[in-house]
Amino acid sequence: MTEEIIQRLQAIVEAALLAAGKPLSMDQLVALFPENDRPTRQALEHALARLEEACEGRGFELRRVASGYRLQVREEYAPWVARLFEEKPQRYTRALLETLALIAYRQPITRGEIEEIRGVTVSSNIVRTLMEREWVRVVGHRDVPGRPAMYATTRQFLDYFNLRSLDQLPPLSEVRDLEDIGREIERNMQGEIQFDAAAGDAPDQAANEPGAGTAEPDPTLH
Amino acid sequence: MTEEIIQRLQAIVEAALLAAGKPLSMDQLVALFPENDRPTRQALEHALARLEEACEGRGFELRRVASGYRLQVREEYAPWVARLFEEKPQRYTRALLETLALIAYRQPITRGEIEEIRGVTVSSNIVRTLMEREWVRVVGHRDVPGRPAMYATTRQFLDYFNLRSLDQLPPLSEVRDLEDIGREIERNMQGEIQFDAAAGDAPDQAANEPGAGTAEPDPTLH
Amino acid sequence: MTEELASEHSAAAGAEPEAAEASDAVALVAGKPLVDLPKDLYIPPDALAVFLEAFEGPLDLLLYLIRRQNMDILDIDVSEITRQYMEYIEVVEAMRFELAAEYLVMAATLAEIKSRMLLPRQESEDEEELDPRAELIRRLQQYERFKKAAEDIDQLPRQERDTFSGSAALPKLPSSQPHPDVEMREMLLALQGVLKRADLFTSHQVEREKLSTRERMSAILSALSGERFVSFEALFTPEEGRLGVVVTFLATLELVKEQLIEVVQAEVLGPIHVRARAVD
Repeated sequence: MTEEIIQRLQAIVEAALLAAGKPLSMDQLVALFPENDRPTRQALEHALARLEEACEGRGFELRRVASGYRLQVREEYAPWVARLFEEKPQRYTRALLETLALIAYRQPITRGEIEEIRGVTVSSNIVRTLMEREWVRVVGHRDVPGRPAMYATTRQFLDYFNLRSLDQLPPLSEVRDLEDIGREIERNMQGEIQFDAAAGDAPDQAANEPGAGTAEPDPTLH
Repeated sequence: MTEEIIQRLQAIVEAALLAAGKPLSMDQLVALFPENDRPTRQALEHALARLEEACEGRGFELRRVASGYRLQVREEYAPWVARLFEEKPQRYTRALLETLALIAYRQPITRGEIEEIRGVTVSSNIVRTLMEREWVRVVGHRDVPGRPAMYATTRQFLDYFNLRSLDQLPPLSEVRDLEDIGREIERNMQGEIQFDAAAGDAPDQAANEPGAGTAEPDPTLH
Repeated sequence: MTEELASEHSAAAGAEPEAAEASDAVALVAGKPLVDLPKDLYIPPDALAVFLEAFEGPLDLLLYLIRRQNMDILDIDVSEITRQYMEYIEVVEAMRFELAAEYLVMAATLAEIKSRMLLPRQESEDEEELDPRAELIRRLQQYERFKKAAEDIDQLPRQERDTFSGSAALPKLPSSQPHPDVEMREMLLALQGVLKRADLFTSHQVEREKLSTRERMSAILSALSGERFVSFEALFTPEEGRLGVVVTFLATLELVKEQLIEVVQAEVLGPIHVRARAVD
């Protein structure tokens, strides 16, 4: 059998296995060829062995399984491949978003305090989800019976929402007017960008300054 | 970028394309990697180019189609691979292909416009088949009485026919406009007349040719 | 072996009697290609049905007739083509086959063109008088190019016939739960809901409070969580500037007010220490 023929058999077998996307038995592989031009099983096995070698260092490999031969994505690439099949993440519940917002605006706050405002129980699930996402952390415990944990938002929370500090969230009084929320946020961010541009190269310190987002110190504060 | 990293990217891309079994866009390829460890598009393109080379001499090849990159069986092995499938590949009638061609080259186009050019009614069956195959979709309605639907081709159409964009469709043959046609006819007739004159015995047909009336009256003819 | 295989395949594919596929043949009758219409245009009835299906309409039939006569599409002999077309129509009608209305419309069009061409040309009235055939030629040309385009598309390598998507089996995949995306607007909408329910808007204090103060309260609390006492000065970061110092001070006062921290001064004018009231 010439090298050329083996090479060709190998490519045909590879093509068929990839087109099938499932195991093919030796009989099925033989049946790819018309009766008057069938390679021997031995020749096919030889081609399969060659194919196996040719898959070294590649994204897939030849596997022999009960029902025949199949090409399979290499296990070492599973972490990347898995991301193809990630289901669309479900949306967070309203309860979770309310809890998150209350922690952001009223931190440090205990679960009991959140429940008091929301008027309903906060499930442990919600708190766990927020902690796992690293948007919320425990910053201490209130000195009352049960010593409940006090929650606050994290740096990651600010990063996720592209905030430099919590001050960039609209004040509660403005949350009232739904229509304005979007515009307000946009304006704040716009201001930020302009501020950044103006600041030029004095970034880190300004960035850490909690009040940086507000251009003028609020006189009512002092 | 080290050789090792490129090699790894190439294998990951290959693994993902084979796991997907359909085209993946550059965005989808980028999204295989976690945010904090994303290769640049450039690096991915480099890996794809390497993958393309690495498929030489094998049963499959890397093809770029409208929806992205796809690993597919090389055409030369289709005869063997086709034997895997009991059913013969579907054939499409001329009526369907002509309708598809008109939509592809003339989109957006209404059914009435297709009928005008083809000179026959377009059966609803054909339109339904094209829509079910997702080769064609309604992209709007023409602002004329009856508000007929306007059809256009889809990315799936391009993918199916191994095209990256509509530009890659075989070019339409030229059509000369009416004036051109008129001039052409005249020129042809002129040539014919001269030919006839040279030949000596002008055949009756030329004289009877109805088109002769529109040419410049030729004194030699009458 | 390739050639053999390939030809066997195309032979197998071609065996399917489908009139539309025949390239040179006008039609396939009982599996045999009908290459040309008999000269006298007599068509056996069973062939006629196939013949009818072989054409995609009057334009297609005209193109066929033109090509059979080796005519240039730009130089059609309308009389001859009309004669042949009419004969065809007559045969079909004589056989009582249903004829699509488009064929009759075309017959009328041809007759009209023919008659116009027989009329003597108006001497130099409008010099731009169009050839009566022009519109027909335009339509024929237009149809022919899309007929050709359809053939070209049919020749493109396509999935399931000339190529197949490659896929491989999956290894065991790790399961990962992706995080949902949240827009700030969503969170604020949720907050608005709570506020409405809780009627917090009435609280003057809440409205005025700077969020940076609350943020700083959290920061101070978490700084105090580890040790028992921290010196008061350590809470401040002079690099933050005046505004930062003010925020820290306000946060400390608020923490004291909420009884979250305690402030201790061992002696008058001595160092001030703070600690969380409840340490982990």
